[in-house]
Amino acid sequence: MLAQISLHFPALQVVLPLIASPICMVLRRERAAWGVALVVSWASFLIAAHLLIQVLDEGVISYHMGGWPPPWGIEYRIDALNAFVLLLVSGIGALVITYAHKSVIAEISPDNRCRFYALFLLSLAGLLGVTITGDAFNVFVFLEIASLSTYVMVALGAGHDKRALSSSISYLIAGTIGATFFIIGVGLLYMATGTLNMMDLAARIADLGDSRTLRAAFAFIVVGIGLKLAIFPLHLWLPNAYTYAPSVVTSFVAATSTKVAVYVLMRFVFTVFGTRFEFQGLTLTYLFLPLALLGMFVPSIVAVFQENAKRMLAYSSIAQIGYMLLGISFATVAGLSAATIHLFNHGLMKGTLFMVLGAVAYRLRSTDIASMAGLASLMPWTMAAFVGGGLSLIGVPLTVGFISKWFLIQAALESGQWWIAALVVISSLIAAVYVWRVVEVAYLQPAPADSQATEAPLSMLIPIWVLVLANFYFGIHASLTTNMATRAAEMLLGAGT
Amino acid sequence: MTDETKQTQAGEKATWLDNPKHIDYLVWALVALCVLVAGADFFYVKHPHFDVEHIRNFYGFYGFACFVFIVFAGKLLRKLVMRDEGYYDR
Amino acid sequence: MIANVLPLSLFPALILIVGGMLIPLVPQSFRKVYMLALPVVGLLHFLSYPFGSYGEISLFDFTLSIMRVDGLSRIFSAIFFIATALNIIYAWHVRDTLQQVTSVVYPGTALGGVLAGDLITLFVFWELAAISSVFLIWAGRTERAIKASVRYLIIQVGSGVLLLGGLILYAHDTGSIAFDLMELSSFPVLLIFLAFGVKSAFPLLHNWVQDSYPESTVSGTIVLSIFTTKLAVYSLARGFAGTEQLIWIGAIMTLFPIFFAVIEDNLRRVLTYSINNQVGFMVVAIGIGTPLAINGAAGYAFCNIIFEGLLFMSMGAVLFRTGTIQASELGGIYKSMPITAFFCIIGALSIAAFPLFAGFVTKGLIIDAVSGEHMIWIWAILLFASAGVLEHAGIKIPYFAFFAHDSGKRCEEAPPGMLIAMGISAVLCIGIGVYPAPLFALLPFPMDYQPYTTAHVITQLQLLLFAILAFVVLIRVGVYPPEIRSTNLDTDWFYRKLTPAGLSVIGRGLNVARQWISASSQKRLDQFIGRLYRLHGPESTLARSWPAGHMALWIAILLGVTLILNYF
Amino acid sequence: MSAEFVLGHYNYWIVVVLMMVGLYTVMSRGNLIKKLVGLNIFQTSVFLLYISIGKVKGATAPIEAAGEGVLYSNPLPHVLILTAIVVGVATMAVGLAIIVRIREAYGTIEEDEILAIDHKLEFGEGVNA
Repeated sequence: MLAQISLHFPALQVVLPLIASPICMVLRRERAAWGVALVVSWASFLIAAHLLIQVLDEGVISYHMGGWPPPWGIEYRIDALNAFVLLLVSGIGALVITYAHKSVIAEISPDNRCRFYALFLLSLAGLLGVTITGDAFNVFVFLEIASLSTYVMVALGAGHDKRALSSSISYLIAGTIGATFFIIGVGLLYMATGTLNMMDLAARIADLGDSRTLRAAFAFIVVGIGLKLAIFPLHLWLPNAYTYAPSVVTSFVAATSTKVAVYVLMRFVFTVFGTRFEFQGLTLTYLFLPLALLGMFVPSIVAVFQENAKRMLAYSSIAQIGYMLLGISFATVAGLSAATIHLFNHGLMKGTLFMVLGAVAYRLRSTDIASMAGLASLMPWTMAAFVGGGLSLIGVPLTVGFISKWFLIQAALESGQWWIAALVVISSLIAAVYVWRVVEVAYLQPAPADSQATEAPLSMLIPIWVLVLANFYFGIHASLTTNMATRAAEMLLGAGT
Repeated sequence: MTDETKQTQAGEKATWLDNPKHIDYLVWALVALCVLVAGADFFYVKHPHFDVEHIRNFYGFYGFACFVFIVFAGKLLRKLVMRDEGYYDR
Repeated sequence: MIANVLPLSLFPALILIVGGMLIPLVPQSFRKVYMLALPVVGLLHFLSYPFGSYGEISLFDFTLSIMRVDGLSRIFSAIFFIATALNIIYAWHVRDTLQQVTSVVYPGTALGGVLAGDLITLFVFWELAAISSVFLIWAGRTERAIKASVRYLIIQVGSGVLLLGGLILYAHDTGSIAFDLMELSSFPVLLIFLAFGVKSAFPLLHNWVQDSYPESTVSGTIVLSIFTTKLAVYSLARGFAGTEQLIWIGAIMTLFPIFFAVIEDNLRRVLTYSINNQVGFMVVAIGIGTPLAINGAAGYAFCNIIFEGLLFMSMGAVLFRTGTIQASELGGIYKSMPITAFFCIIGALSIAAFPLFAGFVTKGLIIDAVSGEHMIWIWAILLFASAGVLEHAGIKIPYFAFFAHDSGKRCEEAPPGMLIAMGISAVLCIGIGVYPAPLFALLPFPMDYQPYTTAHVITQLQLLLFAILAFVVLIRVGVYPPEIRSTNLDTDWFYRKLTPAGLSVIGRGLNVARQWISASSQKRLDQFIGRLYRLHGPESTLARSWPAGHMALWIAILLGVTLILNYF
Repeated sequence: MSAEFVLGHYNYWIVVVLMMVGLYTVMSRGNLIKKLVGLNIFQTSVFLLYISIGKVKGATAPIEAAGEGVLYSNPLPHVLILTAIVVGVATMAVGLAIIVRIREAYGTIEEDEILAIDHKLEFGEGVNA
């Protein structure tokens, strides 16, 4: 029986949260909705873990939706890369939803709470769908499912601050343009090849002569996805959306959605177009690399001057995207491993940090840095978690951040660009500056005498600390992630040679 | 800590060192020791690495000169780098 | 392999680090015993390891070796354990958990660095030592201390960044992360060398010592004075033995602090200058790099930790009882604290290298190594520096604190914990001075060295006694500079005065630039685009409705760029 | 570029024009409803693109009964675009719903006014016009 079900795990991975979402909507009691979301999220996580193990043992899993074989039917294709991303997304999802209950009560108005859980599951289903599917058009559909639910989740922050609404509409407009660009690109690909299955696309593109349609398709897809993952000048939607969304939403979205977009970018640039390196090479070197470098510095410096810790971390996220893009732009095994590792690791650290800010907001009703004075004495565990996540963000040894930086620097050196390696080190020092700002306020300034803040509730602390420990665990046992990432990178580049 | 500092010198016994004459004894003892070790140079065979070591009581003269130099150099340095105590706090 | 990993759980440095972290869980009444047990157990456990490499783990493509036991790492580790134990005894009266934890964890991290068999492990402990030691300065809990700790942290972490940069480039160039002898001829190795240089306080890179150490607590300063610079000395001995540049660097290191120490009023700061000077002797020896010289460096480091520590302890006791450590406010304390004064004099005699004291038997090794190489200038400088050591550490410290003119301050004798720790140190000073054989057996290289020859004893006595004579003469004539409370400028001026001034200029500049960009340029740009669009559409408001519009514009621009890149 | 080429690709020209009109509206209009309409036009242009690539000249609907040798249009793009239309409608619905809430919260749907209010909330002062 179980064996029978496990055959359909790839479908269940997406379908389970998708079906559970309307159930949450129908339920009128928010505790029940939370319970459903909790069970489904953890089930998704277990399925993702199972799939990952299966991929490691048996190689690529190809699941045919409705029994139709590819390239006619929709294929769910799980290999080392997306199994890894699935695990990250569902893992963060499960932890965030465990943490969510108290935070939702504090930040979302009562009649919206059940809807929030429904939207959360919808968004989870969308992100998992984008990751798991092997069909280019399917990517678009799931991307929009995830995005639409995220727009609404951001808007739910309006109960606390009405600016969530204007952020949400900006995000919606930008996201829709990005998705439309993407679908134009997919349409052009279809025109040129007559197929939508990614593996089939890759094979046909290899046989195809040089064509402007192909080149245009590439440009549209890259730029469209670039907007979703907030590549430096396309990031304008991100800071406001992250700042004004409810803390739970920010924690989840920051740790997963841009990561999934990075995955899609890698998938298209290397798997689908991997055979035609002549034209991605130029884009990687002359577009991605400069944008990555700008992205590593400009948003980091902006982050230093932010007054709101959430917004500060939002800008930091844009900078971290720069690191991933940098890894991608090398187009080497080392570079792609670095990008993949950082994709995973950044999910861990930003998840931690935003969840900490959620706990701070839960007690203080504010995430202004100034309001966090002396918080370390009032909320020692919470702030210690912030320090843990912060160390990881800076890239201190024994944390995952160090592993990411190490691989990125190695990749830069391998491509003979030691000055990029130097820039990576320098930009992590900027991270030290903005993390230090919070630490300084929380640890060295006295708490206001009338402060009522107490330690965050256990239901928040435990998921936070699970993530903090994960930051250290994967920083010490780096081989777990690095082996996966190297395998994924070899797989991505292997398709192209 | 400072409240344990008692300013009751009147009642306490003068120590041996409080007598300036005793200090003089010490100084003369030092001079005597110096003469002794300088003189010792005449009574053993040296295996010097450097030529200057052949000078009788070279180490003694060198030590004396160095010390004087350090102190005078220090006084000079003080003119250059001394600022009042709260310099950095301003 | 497995067998090598298993004892890792009880890896000696971890006993201190993990054991130290657990201190808060131990009740105060039982805590002192527990703390003291850590270095004792650690040392015994450490000594049970035969020479070799342990705890090999593979990270990426490299094999790390967490622990390497050989002659050089053994002597440094042994003294680190001893010093930790002495500091715990000294701080018997302290009930501050922060200090208790860091005074065990920080030595543990430095020990980890000494035992590191590869550069990555070294780097990890290098940074951990930097971070854990900051808490000791913080423990001073004054605003000055906090500010100093930030400056200290920046420099220490900076040293770590240099090391990291160097090691990454080095690993990339050579494919090796071995922490062994390196050739100072390539850029990566230069970076590593500089990292060691910052931590061992090379001239011009030295001032963080004076800036930060005296701001810590009574016992914290002693802990600090020992480990960081000695870890750096060990690293230099390991990686750069025989590097000729070190000879001159070391020689200068022995020289310049002397002059600053003469005029410094804060006696603990005088001792920090003395650290620079003492490390200079070791650096010279490392630069020479012969087995005799390396023995000298290691042996001198061993003894220096004891007698420099003893001096710091006695000054700490004075500060603890009188509340001040300014020479100008002290004097005559021997009446109140005779035992402390006695121990201090033993420390002073040791650091000045009087025969029968620890300094004599080990400094002799270094001086002999130098004269063995016939380097007359270096030899002259080291003799000069020896006179300098006598001046500031041998005479100034005990004289101005305990004798000189009577300040009228009266206080209690130091608490028993302090006295015991100082007593053990004093016994060690004399013990090693009288019977150096066990120490010599511990040195990294076998050697045949006789410290007590007639020439050694006589020449050393000549040097020291005549220098003291000079002191007496100068005091009697009244030329000796009086003690004045002051701030003496040193290289820290550059970052404490110049940099903040520069930063505030830059900051102001940035602010102006930001305003210019946000106000004028943004406006100009907006005006430009606005004008453009006013030509096109009625009442077009692109300039102001930028959030969504901007994004659309950017995406169009990027699409254009991508298309152009791909089409041509 | 011959006239035949230009005329022969008239469907693409329509797509391009619609796309530009849509994007330009999103950029230039401050009214959020107008922005959304622009977005919708932009999306519609893509629908047209898909539909027109599935069309084969002289072909009929792909119904099996038509028999052998008959030219079929490609049904797949049409099917795809149905999905895309649904996504577009959903986007519109969400966008309009948010705009309704914005009207309630801000009292305006002009983006520049909303920005001014946001700016005031952030910095406690008016926008420097």
